[in-house]
Amino acid sequence: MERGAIVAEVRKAFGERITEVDEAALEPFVRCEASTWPDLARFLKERCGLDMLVCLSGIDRGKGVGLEAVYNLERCDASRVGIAVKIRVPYEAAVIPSVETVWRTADWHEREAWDLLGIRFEGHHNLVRILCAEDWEGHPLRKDYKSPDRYHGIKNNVV
Amino acid sequence: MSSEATSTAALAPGGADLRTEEMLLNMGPQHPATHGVLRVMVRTDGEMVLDCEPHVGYLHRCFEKHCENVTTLQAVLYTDRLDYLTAMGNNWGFCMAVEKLYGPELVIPERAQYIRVICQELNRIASHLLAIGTYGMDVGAITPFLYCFREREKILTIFEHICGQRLNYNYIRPGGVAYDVDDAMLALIGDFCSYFLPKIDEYDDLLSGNDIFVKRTANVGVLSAKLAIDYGCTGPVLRGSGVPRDLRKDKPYGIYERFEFDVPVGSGEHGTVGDCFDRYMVRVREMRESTRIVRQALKSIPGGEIRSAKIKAKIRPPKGEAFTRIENSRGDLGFYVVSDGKEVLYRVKCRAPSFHNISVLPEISRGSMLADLIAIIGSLDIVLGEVDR
Amino acid sequence: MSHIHDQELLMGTDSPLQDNILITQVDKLVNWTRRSSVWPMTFGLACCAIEMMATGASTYDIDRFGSGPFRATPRQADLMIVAGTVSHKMAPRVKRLFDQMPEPKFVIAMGACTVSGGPYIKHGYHVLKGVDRIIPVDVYVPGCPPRPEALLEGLFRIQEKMQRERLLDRTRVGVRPKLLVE
Amino acid sequence: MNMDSGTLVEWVLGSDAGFWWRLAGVATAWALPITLWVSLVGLISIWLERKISAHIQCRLGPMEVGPHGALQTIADGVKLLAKEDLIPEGADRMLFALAPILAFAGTFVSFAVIPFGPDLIISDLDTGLYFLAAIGSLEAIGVIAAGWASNNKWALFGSVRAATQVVSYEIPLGLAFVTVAAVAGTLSMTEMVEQQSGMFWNWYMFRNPFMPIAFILYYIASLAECKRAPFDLPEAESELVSGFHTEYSGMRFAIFFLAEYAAMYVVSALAVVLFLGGWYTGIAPLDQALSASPLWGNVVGALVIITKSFVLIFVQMWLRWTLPRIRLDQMMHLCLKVMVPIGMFVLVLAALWQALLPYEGAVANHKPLFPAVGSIAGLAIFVLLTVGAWIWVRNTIRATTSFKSANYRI
Repeated sequence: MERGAIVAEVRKAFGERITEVDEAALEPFVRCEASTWPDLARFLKERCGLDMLVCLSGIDRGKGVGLEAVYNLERCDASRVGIAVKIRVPYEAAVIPSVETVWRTADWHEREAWDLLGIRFEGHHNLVRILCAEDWEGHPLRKDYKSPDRYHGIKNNVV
Repeated sequence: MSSEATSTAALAPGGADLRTEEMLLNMGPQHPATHGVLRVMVRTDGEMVLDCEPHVGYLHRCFEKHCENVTTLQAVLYTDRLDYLTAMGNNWGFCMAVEKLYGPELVIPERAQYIRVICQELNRIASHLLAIGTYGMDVGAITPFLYCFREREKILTIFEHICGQRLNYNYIRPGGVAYDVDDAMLALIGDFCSYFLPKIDEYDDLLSGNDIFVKRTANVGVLSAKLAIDYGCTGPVLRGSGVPRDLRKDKPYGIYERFEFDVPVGSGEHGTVGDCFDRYMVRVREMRESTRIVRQALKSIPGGEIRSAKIKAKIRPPKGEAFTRIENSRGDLGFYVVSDGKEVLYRVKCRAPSFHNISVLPEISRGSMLADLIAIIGSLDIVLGEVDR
Repeated sequence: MSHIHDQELLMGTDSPLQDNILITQVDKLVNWTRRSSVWPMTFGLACCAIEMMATGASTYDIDRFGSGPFRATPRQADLMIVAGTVSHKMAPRVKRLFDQMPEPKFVIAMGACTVSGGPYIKHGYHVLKGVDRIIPVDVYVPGCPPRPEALLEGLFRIQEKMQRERLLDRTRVGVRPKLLVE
Repeated sequence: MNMDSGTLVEWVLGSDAGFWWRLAGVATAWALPITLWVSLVGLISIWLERKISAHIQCRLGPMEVGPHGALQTIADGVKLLAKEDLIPEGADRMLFALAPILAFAGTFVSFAVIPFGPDLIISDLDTGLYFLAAIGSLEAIGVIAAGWASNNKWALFGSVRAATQVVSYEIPLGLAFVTVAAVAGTLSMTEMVEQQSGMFWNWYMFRNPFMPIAFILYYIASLAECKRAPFDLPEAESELVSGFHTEYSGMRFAIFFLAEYAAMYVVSALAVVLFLGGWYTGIAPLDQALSASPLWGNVVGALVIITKSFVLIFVQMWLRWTLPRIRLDQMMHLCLKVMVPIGMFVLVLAALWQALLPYEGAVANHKPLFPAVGSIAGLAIFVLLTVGAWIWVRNTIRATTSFKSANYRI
């Protein structure tokens, strides 16, 4: 199944729930609302055979746009056909349903996105910080993040 | 989890009469076998591992934050320190993402392409040498480690001549490579290939053919292909499970389609497909394949430019988003790059293969012994710089 | 701080017992043994750890100088080579390992990251800007990563420092480094 | 040197006056040479280990401390003595302090019954072998105590592994002892060596076709007893940090270290006495020429026994720096399910052989009767085993490396 066919299938099954499709971009993607995502994820894995979640990138798109999660999916065979799914959420309600039961690797990726960007993944069994220390404050990859002056009494910003 | 607990209880003679106590063992972040600063919380029943949970982040060096704050050219320096055993691959992966933003009109000069392949494959050998050496050490054989380092030093010397660094090269830059390689150096690389191939036999004698080593690794930490894909494992870990996925073959980047090489996969020679021995053996065989590629590249390397004229000293990648992956020595190394047309990239996300590979550890170590857990961690061959970024 | 200074005067080089011929000879012997057998701790954090391994491997062979036995446990180590970036998450562990080592103990800060934070000094929110903020460092070995020869040179500096130890000098004036306090 | 134990004991116990002084005097007189010798053996074998391991690994090893690093071990030892002595919080202080001494005592006392020459033996007990088997396990108790007292999980793992190892290897080790005793008909060390005089085919190793197997069993079990690779499970640096001595520092650790290397010497010297002809060179005319004067007999005898022991120690080191470590369950499997049945068979068959074809002690009875059948069969079996093992190892390696560069297309 080529990428075009996957997009067509997704369009047929989800119709209006897919808000945007760009096949001409450097990284072709489909966009959907957060509420559609669990259904779409299961559809992509089970019907389209995209069995590998290659990457989950959280992006802070800046004021007025919000946070974005980009899921790069791929079929793990010789064709290596894949597509990206983008989901945009506002800062004040940065919640995306978790897909750790669909692709198990999403577990750690979602923890990372929560840790660094503060996107909350609903339904995740253990959404705690993964890279930063447990008592770290703030989400470092947000554009408005200021690194702490002191951490546990140790001076941090020296330059 | 509960099923595992009952199975260990069943192993104990006397069954229910024998009361055993679970012990919570904190392995790492400083432990000789965790390959850096991995911390694994292990719940054990005697020597039996009931469950384990890897804790990462002890080497979180804020790579992605740096990429948002320094120029694109400077960011290459930080990619070195991700998977510091295969810095060439990291450079290339990042540069490929940046180059993709420029679109198809950006053509990388032929000579640079060949140099990239040679450096990447040599670096793959160096990385696998360390993986094999430390793996031997994990199961108790110290001497192979020293032998591997002996060969590794030769590769590092070559790199030092090429780019002045032994570990973090900062050599492959967007649009080409930093410096040219002279013919004497290419001849030296050819000599190294001839020197190196018989040395692999030595490792085979010491480890691959060693009965104790085989007994320690075969049937240990069996990772099924389905589980590996579910966890996003790539590289030797996935190939050890019998899945012949290699980006150099599937989606040839650079000029890999011009070379002839095989993709070694695990076949369960001594046990089950996807056990520690298979993962180890894939690495040993990949070293031969890499040598093969280097030799082919040395034969046909052309002269000419090493940098594309299209990329100026001040790199301003065009607006856009790109996601590229290369086959690094630990698996698919991907970079998701978002540029808003400025000198500093808007966002860089690194898809680190080790991050996926280590996350599968609890699944494949349940019910094994403590010594097996060490063997399993070693066979996954993680680099914490990449896991934690 | 002041009472330590007094103690330094009391026990320092001015003490008459220090120059006793017997004591100086014992000093010489003990310092020679310490210098000749500096056992480092197997303690790798990041990139520099690879160069530390290379220093122990065949080409550079740190064992020539008696520092071959890398001990995995801090209890048996004399020298802590902090090889690699120390993050804020790791810092308490590094300090704890240092505390677990028996006296006399020495620390080499290997690599730019442990010296000052290195390339991560400005934007590295999670990186400790120099390991001397948590443990006293005797010798700094710069480089990213330093070559094995540089680490060997660091070891020689430690050996020179050991030569200055005095048996009766509990405060180890002139040997014990200070913690960076801001 | 070889005092009659009986009269000595009588002398010590003789009268009430000065009993303790006499006891202390005798103990010192005996302990001093052993202490010196143990330290010397420790120094030499630790230095050897570092040099041999270095040369196996294409390195030089210690070079700067004394000529070729000869003073390295002295430097290490004095440094460890001068280190801070740490007892971790929460440790069982008394047991923690006692454990290294216990571990060392076992090895130390073993030296009392191991001969260095015809007369060079501290105490030629009638039950020498039995005494050794009993006292040799004391080291394991020290190790177990060390791990328990440390209040450290890694140390506890190490000590439990040590306990597991003891119950596994002691049985095949004991079976090997009993096999030798059955052939020798005595438990006295000197008597056993005397029986092995003459040419080398008189050694117990080649006495009958089953003795080479008994020797191999003994050697493997002795590797486990000294916790040497591939049986270094209680230490297992890559798994258990440092195993049972994780929390030990300074002098206490040095004692463990010394005990380990002394134990290596003990098991090797014992192998020499039990299987390899003790202080006899294995060439009868040479022995006769040397033993003309008792002094020379003792000096040369000591040299011979020490040389043979160090050859075996070298093999131990060679194995350590070549082989990976085996797993706990594999160790138990090997000891209990492979070595014990073989040991049983060897014991029964060797005893039967001895009963049916009794070996007339060529020297003891002054009958130059050469029991050719047994010795030829023993030698043949030994050669067969060696060659078989060689071929088996080569084949295993070749079979698994069918992809060697010879048959690989590059």
